[in-house]
Amino acid sequence: MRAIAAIARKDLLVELRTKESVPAMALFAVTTFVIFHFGLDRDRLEGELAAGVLWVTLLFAAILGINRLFVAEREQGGFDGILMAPIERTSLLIAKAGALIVYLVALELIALPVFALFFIDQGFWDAVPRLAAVILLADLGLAVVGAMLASIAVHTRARDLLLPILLLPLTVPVVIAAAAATKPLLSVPLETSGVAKWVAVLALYDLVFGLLAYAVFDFLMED
Amino acid sequence: MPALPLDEAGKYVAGAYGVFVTLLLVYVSIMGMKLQRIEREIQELIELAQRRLKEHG
Amino acid sequence: MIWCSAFWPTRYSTSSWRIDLESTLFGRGLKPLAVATTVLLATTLALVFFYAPNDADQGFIQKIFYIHVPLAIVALFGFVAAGVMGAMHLRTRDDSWDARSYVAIHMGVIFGVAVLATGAIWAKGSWGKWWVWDEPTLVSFLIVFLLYVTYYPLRYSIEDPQRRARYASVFAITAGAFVPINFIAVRLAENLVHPRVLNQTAGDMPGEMRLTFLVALAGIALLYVTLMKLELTSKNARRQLRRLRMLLEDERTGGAAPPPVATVPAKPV
Amino acid sequence: MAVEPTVTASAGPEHAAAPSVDAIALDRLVRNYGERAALRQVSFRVTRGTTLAVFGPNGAGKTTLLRMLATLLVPHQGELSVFGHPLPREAYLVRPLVGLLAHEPLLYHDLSARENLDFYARLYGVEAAHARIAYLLEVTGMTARADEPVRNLSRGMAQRIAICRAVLHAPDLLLLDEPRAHLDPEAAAMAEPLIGAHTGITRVLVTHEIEHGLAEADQVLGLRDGTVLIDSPAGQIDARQVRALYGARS
Repeated sequence: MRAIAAIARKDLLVELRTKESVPAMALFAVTTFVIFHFGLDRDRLEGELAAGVLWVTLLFAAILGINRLFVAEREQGGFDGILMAPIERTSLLIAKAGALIVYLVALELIALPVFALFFIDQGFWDAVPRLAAVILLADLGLAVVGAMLASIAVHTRARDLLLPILLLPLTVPVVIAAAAATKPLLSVPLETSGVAKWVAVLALYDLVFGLLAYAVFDFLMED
Repeated sequence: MPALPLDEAGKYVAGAYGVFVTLLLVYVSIMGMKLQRIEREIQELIELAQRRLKEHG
Repeated sequence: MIWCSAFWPTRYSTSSWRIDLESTLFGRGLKPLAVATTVLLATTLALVFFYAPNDADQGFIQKIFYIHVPLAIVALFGFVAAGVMGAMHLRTRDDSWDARSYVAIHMGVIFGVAVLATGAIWAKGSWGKWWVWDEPTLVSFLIVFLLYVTYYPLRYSIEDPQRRARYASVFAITAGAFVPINFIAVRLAENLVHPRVLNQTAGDMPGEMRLTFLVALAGIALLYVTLMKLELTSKNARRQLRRLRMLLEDERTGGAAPPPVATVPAKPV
Repeated sequence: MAVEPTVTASAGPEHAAAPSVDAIALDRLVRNYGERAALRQVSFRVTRGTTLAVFGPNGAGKTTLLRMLATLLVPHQGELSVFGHPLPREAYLVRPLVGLLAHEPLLYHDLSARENLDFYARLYGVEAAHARIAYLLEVTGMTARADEPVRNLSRGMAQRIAICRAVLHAPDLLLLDEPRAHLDPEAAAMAEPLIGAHTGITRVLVTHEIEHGLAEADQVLGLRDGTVLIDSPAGQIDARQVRALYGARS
């Protein structure tokens, strides 16, 4: 536990100081919303279209953060320093996934209001409580798979290319479930039918890939 | 969509099985080329071995 | 999983992949397997075109079913099997498991190309367009295919051979776990009921059709195993040659046997 | 001069195993990189409290050897044990006892020296970290620059912080990869009490400065192409024999 806190604290400190990931992700998301506005030529979105635009944007913005996750460890020798320490190596995975969740939540705190401002007429704020649950579960899935794939990609030559093509197919179920769960919440009038089914799918995804990442992470760090 | 008349449907079925067979043949030809490369490499190694024998023989 | 034992090399030694020049031969059981495959596939073709009745509403076009669905099932089982082999490689550190996992995925991707091609042709024939989104198994197969295609760039972008084998195994395991989850998610997302023909695999097919289908499935499965064994034999042969070349070229040893190269399987954890 | 605060690393057991056990024991150790062998059948022993100097041309396997002792690389064949703990099985018992000073300082450029040391102190579970860090910074003369990002420090200063990091958790085995590189004489003198010969800690010193290495060493190891060519007490070896290691291929 001590190691997880130490590594996560270090990551958040570096992020606060360099402001490398979250601002870039937020800017990317807002610009993408504008592009969607012109691409779809729509001033207002609801239901599945709104859910689709939201989740595609969040997914691609998340990739920016995931790409940067292990770069400091790789380029400044952090890997050796951490792998030499008397700690459970999976704490590195948990710390990085935790840091990634913090980045994603920070991104969503900026992107969601902008999304509502751009596309949603009214009724957005009473959808927020359920929406927050869906978003957190989706973030957990993205964080677990993202952290694992980032630790793989960072050891390869073409890591900025490899990570997206590995991550996108793997997170298709997250996008399907998250969008399908968000669709009723963003439809006018607000519905809640079917949300539970998709929350269950998200939870299943998080559980399976969380356990799997935990089990294989030692093999990824071993040299 | 009503069932296609036999000759037209036949085209598609033939196409599907044709694709399967062609893929199989492409794979066999690739394996054939690999086999050729293996033979050539064995040839080179035999010469190398003979040279090595002369030096150390 | 019948094919797992079939392609186990007949003289399996735990250090089968350790290259001390008397390593395992993969090709031993190849000939009987190849014969069995050709016989089965020939019978399948005969059954499909002369024995199985035409489908009631799809008509003759439905004959593609006997090639498309078995290919898909075998490819998917191959992918999941590759995940098991990857796990075996991580556990035993024996490189031959990594080679099997690689070849299993390689074959799965090739079969995947055939699945998508025959699926598209069938879609064009019976629904008028080359790609249909409301066909859940085809859509989820495409996603699985897109994932497994990234196996090659992943494998070729890692230099250190030991690390490459480990990361490839982790990919195989992760992707193997992904296959069922992906099918669940896509199946739930497609509210359209599965078209009648494809859910006939659930067994309410008339007797002749089911027999033909089962023979076709066995034939394609055996084809997969045979091609995999062929690929493993050729890979092993090329690896032996590389070792032989190193041995001959290394003037320091001048032909004396250098230390074995491959990794020692650590005590299983 | 600041007094060195006593250090207890909560993570490690009551320091190393019984004193009689060898600090390092290698038996026909092999480490491959693909088809090429980086270390071929390397065997030697190092007794506790002594200093082993490792000489050899580039690519001889010196750094590979250090990284294996630091539990960063796993042996492919043969036996390796540190303080009686076989690696990699008991790596978690060895890690609190080992400090590595590598070519890279292993410091995060965006954090300050103090923040870096604080991070490693948390990782190693060093108690009274602040006092320990303050003492180390003062000994290496870096207190003044301790709160600037490491990015702004010169390579020599970063090396001093790296030395603090390597000895932060009071290791029983110090792995030093050309420790005096980038250090000016004054800094080298400052580092002496931390990583010098008389600290009594078992040390593995990789260096190309033959005279300096021989002077500090109790035992000498000569490596070339991954094989041991010299393994003898320092007294019985002179600089000429060591220099022969670097000659053209015999």
